Amino acid sequence: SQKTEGHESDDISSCPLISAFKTFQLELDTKHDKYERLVKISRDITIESKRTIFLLHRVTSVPSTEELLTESEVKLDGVRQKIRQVAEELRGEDLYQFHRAFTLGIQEYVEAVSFQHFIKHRSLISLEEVNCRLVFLNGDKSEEKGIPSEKQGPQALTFQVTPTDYLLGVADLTGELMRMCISSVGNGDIDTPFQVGQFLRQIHDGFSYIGNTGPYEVSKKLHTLKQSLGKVEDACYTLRVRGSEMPKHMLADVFSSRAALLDPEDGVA
Amino acid sequence: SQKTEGHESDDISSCPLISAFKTFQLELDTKHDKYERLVKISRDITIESKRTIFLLHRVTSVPSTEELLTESEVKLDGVRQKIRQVAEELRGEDLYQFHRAFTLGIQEYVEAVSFQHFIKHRSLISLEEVNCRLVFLNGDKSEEKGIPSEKQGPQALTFQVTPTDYLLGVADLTGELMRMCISSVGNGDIDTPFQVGQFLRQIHDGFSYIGNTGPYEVSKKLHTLKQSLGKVEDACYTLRVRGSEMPKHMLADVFSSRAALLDPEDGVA
Amino acid sequence: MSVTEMFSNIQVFLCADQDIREDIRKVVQTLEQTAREILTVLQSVHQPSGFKEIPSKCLRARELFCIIRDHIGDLKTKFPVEQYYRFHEHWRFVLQRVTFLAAFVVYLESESLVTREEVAQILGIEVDREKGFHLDVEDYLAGVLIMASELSRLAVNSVTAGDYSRPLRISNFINELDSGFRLLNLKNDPLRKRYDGLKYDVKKIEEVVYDLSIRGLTKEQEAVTDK
Amino acid sequence: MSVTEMFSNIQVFLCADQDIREDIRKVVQTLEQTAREILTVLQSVHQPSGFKEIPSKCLRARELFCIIRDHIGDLKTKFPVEQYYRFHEHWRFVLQRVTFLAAFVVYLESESLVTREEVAQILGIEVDREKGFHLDVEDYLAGVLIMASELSRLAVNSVTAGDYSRPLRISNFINELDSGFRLLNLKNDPLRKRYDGLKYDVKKIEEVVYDLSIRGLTKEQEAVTDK
Amino acid sequence: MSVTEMFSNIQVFLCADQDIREDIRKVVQTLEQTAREILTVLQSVHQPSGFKEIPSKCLRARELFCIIRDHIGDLKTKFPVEQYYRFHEHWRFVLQRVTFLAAFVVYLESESLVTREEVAQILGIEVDREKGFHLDVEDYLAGVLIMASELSRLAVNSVTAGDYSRPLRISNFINELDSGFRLLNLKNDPLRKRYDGLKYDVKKIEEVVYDLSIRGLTKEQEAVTDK
Amino acid sequence: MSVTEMFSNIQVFLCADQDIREDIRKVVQTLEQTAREILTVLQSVHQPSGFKEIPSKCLRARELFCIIRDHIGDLKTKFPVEQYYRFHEHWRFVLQRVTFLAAFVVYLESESLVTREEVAQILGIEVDREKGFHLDVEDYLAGVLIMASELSRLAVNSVTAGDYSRPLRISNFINELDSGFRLLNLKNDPLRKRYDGLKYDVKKIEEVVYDLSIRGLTKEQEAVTDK
Amino acid sequence: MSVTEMFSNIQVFLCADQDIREDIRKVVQTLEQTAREILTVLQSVHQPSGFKEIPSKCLRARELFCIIRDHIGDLKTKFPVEQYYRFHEHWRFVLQRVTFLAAFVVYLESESLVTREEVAQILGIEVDREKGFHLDVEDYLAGVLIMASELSRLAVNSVTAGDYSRPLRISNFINELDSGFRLLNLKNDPLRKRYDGLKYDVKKIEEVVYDLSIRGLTKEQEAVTDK
Amino acid sequence: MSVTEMFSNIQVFLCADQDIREDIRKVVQTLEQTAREILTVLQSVHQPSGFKEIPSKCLRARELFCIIRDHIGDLKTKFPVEQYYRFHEHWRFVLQRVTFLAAFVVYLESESLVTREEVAQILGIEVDREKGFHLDVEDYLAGVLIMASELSRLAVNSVTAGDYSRPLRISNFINELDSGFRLLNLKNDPLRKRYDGLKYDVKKIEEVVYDLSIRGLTKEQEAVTDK
Ligand SMILES: [Mn+2]
Ligand SMILES: [Mn+2]
Repeated sequence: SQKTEGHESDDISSCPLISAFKTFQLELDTKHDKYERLVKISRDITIESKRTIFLLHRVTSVPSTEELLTESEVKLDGVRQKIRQVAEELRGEDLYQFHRAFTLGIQEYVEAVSFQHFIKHRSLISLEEVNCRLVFLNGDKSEEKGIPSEKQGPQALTFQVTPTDYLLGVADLTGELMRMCISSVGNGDIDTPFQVGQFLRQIHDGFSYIGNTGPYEVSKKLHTLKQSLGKVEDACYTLRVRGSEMPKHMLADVFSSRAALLDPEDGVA
Repeated sequence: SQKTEGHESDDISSCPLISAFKTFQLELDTKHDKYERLVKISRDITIESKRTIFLLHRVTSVPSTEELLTESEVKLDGVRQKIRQVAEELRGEDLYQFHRAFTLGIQEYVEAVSFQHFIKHRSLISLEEVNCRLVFLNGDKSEEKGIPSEKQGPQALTFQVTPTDYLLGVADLTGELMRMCISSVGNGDIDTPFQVGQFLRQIHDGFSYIGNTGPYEVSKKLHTLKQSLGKVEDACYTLRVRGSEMPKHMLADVFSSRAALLDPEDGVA
Repeated sequence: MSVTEMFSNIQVFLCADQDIREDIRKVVQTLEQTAREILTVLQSVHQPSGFKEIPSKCLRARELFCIIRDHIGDLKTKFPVEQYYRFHEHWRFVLQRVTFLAAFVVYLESESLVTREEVAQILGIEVDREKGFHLDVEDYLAGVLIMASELSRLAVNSVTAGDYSRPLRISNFINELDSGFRLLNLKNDPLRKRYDGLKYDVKKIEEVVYDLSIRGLTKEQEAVTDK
Repeated sequence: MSVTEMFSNIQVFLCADQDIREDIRKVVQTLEQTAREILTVLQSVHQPSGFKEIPSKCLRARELFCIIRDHIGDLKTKFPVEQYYRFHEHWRFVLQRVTFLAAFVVYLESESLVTREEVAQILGIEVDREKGFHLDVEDYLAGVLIMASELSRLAVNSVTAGDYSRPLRISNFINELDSGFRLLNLKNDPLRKRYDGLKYDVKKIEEVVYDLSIRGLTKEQEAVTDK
Repeated sequence: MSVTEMFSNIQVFLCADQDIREDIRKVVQTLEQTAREILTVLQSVHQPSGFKEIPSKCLRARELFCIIRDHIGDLKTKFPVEQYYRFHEHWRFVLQRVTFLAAFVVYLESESLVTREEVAQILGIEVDREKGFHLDVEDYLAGVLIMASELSRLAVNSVTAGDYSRPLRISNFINELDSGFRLLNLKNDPLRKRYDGLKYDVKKIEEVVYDLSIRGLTKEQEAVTDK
Repeated sequence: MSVTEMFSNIQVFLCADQDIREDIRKVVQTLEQTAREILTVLQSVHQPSGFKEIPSKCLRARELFCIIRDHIGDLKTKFPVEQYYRFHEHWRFVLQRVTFLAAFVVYLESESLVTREEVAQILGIEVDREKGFHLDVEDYLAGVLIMASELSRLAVNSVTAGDYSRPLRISNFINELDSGFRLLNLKNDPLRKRYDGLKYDVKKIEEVVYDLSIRGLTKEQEAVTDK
Repeated sequence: MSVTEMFSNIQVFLCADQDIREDIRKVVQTLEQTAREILTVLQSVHQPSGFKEIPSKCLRARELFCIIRDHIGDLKTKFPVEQYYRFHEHWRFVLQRVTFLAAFVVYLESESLVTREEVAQILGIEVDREKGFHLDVEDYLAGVLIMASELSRLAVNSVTAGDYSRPLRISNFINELDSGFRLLNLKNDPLRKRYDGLKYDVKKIEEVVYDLSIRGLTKEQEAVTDK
Repeated sequence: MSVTEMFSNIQVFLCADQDIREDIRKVVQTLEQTAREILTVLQSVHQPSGFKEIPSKCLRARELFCIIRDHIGDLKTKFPVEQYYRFHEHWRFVLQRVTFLAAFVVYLESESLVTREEVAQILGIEVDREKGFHLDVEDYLAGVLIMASELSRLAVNSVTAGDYSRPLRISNFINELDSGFRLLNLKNDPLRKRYDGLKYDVKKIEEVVYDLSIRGLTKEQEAVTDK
């Protein structure tokens, strides 16, 4: 665009105002470019995290969860490599300056990693645990790129998820848990719904304890969270009420024959 | 759709509930059809009225208004024939039952007819004057269609514009007057803007006298009306301020030479 | 006539209009009050104990409809009869409510659908617009649809009260109603929206019947009835 | 006390509250009507012919303020004085309007800013909340800001009417007002929004003065005045 | 070409657009009417008596689809085919409805999922946009999801009608459908919302199967089938 | 008095007002914090394990209400008592919340409806406006309605926890509450909207009772109780 | 084809759509960048010094239009041509901007109204939709209206630059344009709103002409021209 | 760590965050107060009498900037310096305002554009983020744009005050500024929107210069200057 000045460029570019504005342009473009790069990485993080969640939902319909968990771990490792890129972009920067660019991606990652954690441990991953996985040793990367060891050393690159992003990710997790609970009922799993119910109540109580202390986005999620909890409680209720019609050992029996019915190729029952 | 019942139609149509619903269908369809017919006529009224307004706006750019007024009169006669159709549909009905179907058309007619009236007389047409033009002698129509004279007689078919529709039409008129005023200034007419200004102030005062006594739609227009008035007052102000720079007789002189400049083919000046 | 005079005249008209509306609003409030009382009477049929008292509750409701008739009589005096639709919105809602109540009473008494004529008679109004203050067909149908939703609740509560045959009868009734409504060519208006709600009532009742069927409780009942 | 009794008592209370609000609404309506009449009187000053009649228009407005005082007197009787803020929303709007009208009359008469005390006196109310039905400072300021916008219109129309000196006086007045408002620490409330509008009025009037200046019309006037 | 001529030409163009939309709207209305008739025919399968008549109902529906084809044929003539997306919103809703109806008929006939090709053929339209008026994949999927919800209702009513094997078959079918949808990476669009509803249909049907299982009614059926 | 002086005075006034509001906001924040703590205590009753601990949870909540009383006592000192309605909006929300909490505690303790007097006593405030900082009847009713919705959740969760008799008692209680509300003539205000939600709670609980009845689980319970 | 295969295919399709939109967005951004550069070139005509350099500025702009053509050429490859309206919103805004720039260049060069054909040629696109990526008539008109507003500014600045004849020519041109638009029966759409702005441009230019007339500056110019 | 503990920890963090924000808000309020005082001082330059007093007004403003520096010094102590952007929104608005004031003072003093370095120095802050509390380039530019709008007002008022050469100088200055901004690649952010407003300022000033040109008042001035 500098060329568009045509033959006046000499007069104009000599003008101090114009040269000042040229440095502004540089500064704005640098910032803008970094922002855009972060937005793109964040979008990738979102997509891959969503895919991981998607994958993890198959837990309700496959016989063994091991394979699924391994597969999800690989995917999440990929996501973490992306978050490493974010951390690199932010080296020496004020994290909050670009926060809006990557907040959605990070929330989605929290959602995915906490979903995986719940499936594995039936508990809530803590913010500290989330952040522990986001410590990147300088070694890994510089080796890859063959950067001289100058900057290598004990100090590692870290990314800190903000408490708010953590909360927002966990709030969205509850929606996924609700979906998983409904699917579980639909697939004859009678334990998961009650575990999800118990867990969701704890998170709900946690959020209602925080109330409107946090930022607006957090309190806004409370309503959706309540609805998810309601759906899960209804599902547990239905299971209990229907289960009441027969003794528990018979129930298990029913479900095993049921599974046989669904997978006739297993050929056992 | 009666046929879709298939072979059960015998059992079902004998059922009193179903036959009751068939009469409801008839009643609803009749009403609905009448409503739809009125909507269509109303849409035609709107379009033709808008075209008339459009035509009348040319008053600011043509030398003689006579021809324009005659042409607009022909168009409005056409609109009134449409309103006659509305009146015929409403014969024996409660006007308000179908009011929503034709209110927009009628408002637009009021707008057109009051615009024409202002151009002719520089005054506001009254509701009574509007309604006077909507008395249709039975004769006209039955002759055309050759209907036997049975229903002919002294009693005429009338259509009564409601005060609210009249008000809403007049409110919209103010927008057109504003446009005319701006165009007049743009075309070197120095009297019209002041007349429009004076007139618009009167209407504005009238509406602000009514305030929120009327329905919500009326008070809602007050804001737009105020804006139109502001634009017209600004135009008058500009004319006065610019006019202040030379004596009035010179001003007229300027504008006649200006006209000559615009129409060199007139060849006089 | 000056612009000022013209607007003064219109102002007079508008004030008169407002006064009429104010009067109507007051009568409508008393109507709503009485309608709420009738509702309270009829609500008790949802209680386990209420099932035996249906006839007496209906009688009580019938008495209260006299008051409704008086209020509507009062309402009629507030505006010129041929301008019904000018003020329709004011009483439309309550008229649909009392139609629902009338339809519910009639259903409880005879398990049949109240006709528009019957509602009109219960409310002391007309069916034909030409004859006076009347019941619009849309308002009649809206009232019927409110009742449908009340019946789906009744089906649920009958089971609680141990009456296993009523849900089946309600199911048949609602299905017939649904067929009737499907004959109608409804526009995208409030009635259409309300009718969309009927699907949920139908489904709910179907589920009740299903619950009874799978437990053989419908046959049990038939057996009882057969005896 | 049974639930039914409890709710019956509550109903009595709620009705009383609704009655008060209904009464207030009625008085407020008449207030609005009179306010609109005063507005009609004062608006005529924008007409080219109206400029000479300002004194007589002001007199007429003053007469109508007597009626305003009566209405407000009536309003005071409708509710216990210490519940002013419970019902404030009902009359807030109209009170700002009549404050504007009072401020406009006073400006037209004396080209000075009406004080809150003067407004209170014109309306027959108090300045201090403790003494009775009073004029909130926010409502007073809102009324003053409505007037500012009316004055920018007046500046434009005075030029049209050939009065070239009035805009200059209005300009001085509005600038003083603007300085006054700049002393206030307004929150993000409706008043703040209205005050933001004042900037446009200031600018508008400055442009009028500019138009006059560049054509030498301000000096011409001064010459006239000097004679 | 003078400016006037240019603008006259443009005016002709603008009017034409409005006329096209008006024409489309009219055809769409008749389409909706016929769609409603097909729905009425197919609704009867939910009745206990209806289960035996499924084949005849399907035949009747197939006949009515001829009329649908005619209407759509008519629709195609109303606008240039390459402007499909310019007017898409006008027929999107009804196209999803008739896709649902086609999918439902095919399911009732063969208990299989209709393909997009089959729907296109039933409606007399194309699958590929390039070949003419076509069925968008989103609209096809929306139609399929409406059917899923209808099938959950059918599962409930089959039990009432004493058919205990149908719910199992519906369950398998819906599970397969659900797996299919899981493959899709839906954005937060209307389709995603509709798909979320599918989970409830799956759950409802599973509950029916469960109810049958604990009562040994699935085995009974198998036994019957085995014979 | 110059314009500048006038506005300086006004500024003093506005600052005082803002200070009061700031003070109120702070106390309200601590009130909200304590209210949230009570909520956390009471919400644990929805856990399967929580049902046995209801008495101890109620005791704990009662203790926390002492802190609430202190905060409210503090709040009272922040503004002149007769200006309650001027600042009402600041604490309205939290007052409804703590009323809900008080009503919930009382229900859990005694399965009865808390009276306005009891709430006032628990919160250390008045019932009559004249006597001091009081509990508006609308705020009391809003609190009660929030509880109704919590009870419908409790009915569902009691079943999950294996307590089949509680839903029946809740159902009776809610029905009584519903009758009470039907006595009230609510306007189209927030309260009315909340009350409309009560219908859903009633229906929800009825469906729980239905589910228990059709499975004979209500009788089973009775049998247990009979022993 | 299994259900799984079907859905896999569908997934591929859905992703493709998102990719297309992403691609389009990118090209549109570069288009906007170049458009801004052309604007900077043309803006200089408003400077007193700029008036003499109009021809060279136009040449420079013409050069930059080559880049525009390239970008648009690129854009065309991003989506199937018959899906123009599916993605129209993405480039609508920038297309109106470059149409304005083309119209402005043409006006500066020849003081005539660019035709749609000429714009299409400058941008390397079509007029007829059937022939490929085209310029919608609404977008053409929008671009022309943006230019009208730029011309009213040019009229003002011509006077400052001492060119007294240009405003008269602009005035004639704009009047002709206005007459053209009057022939159109515009709906209440964005175009209508833009067209309403034209009246103000006409008015502004007329005021300039008026200012020149009363000072005899138009005649002076004529005299100069006559020589 | 239990879920409850985890949420308690977060709650502690959130409370601390709120406290910081509360502290910041308070300092920002005092900043706004002082900024308003400086504005009042500088506003007087728009008065005819004010033109002679520009130097003394600037001195007075410079004094008040000491207080601004103190407030900002106070602000810096309220939060960790490396978290500038976490709380940026709180002071962004006021920082743009004081930047505008600094730019305006500098313009009035020297008719040149204040540099970012100068603003930083006047406010006692940094230009580089790394060095401490700094002035963002966007905020600097926003402040400059606010000044541009103030200058268009000043151009108008200079004419009123009889100073015919200042508008020409302002026009040159603003044009240069406009060229500068056109170099920037602004996103669709608030700055872009503000920059769009610059067009109106440019246009307004062009019209003032036009008014002077057509009356030969620019030459007159030049003549005066030449002497
Ligand atoms: Mn999610
Ligand atoms: Mn119009």
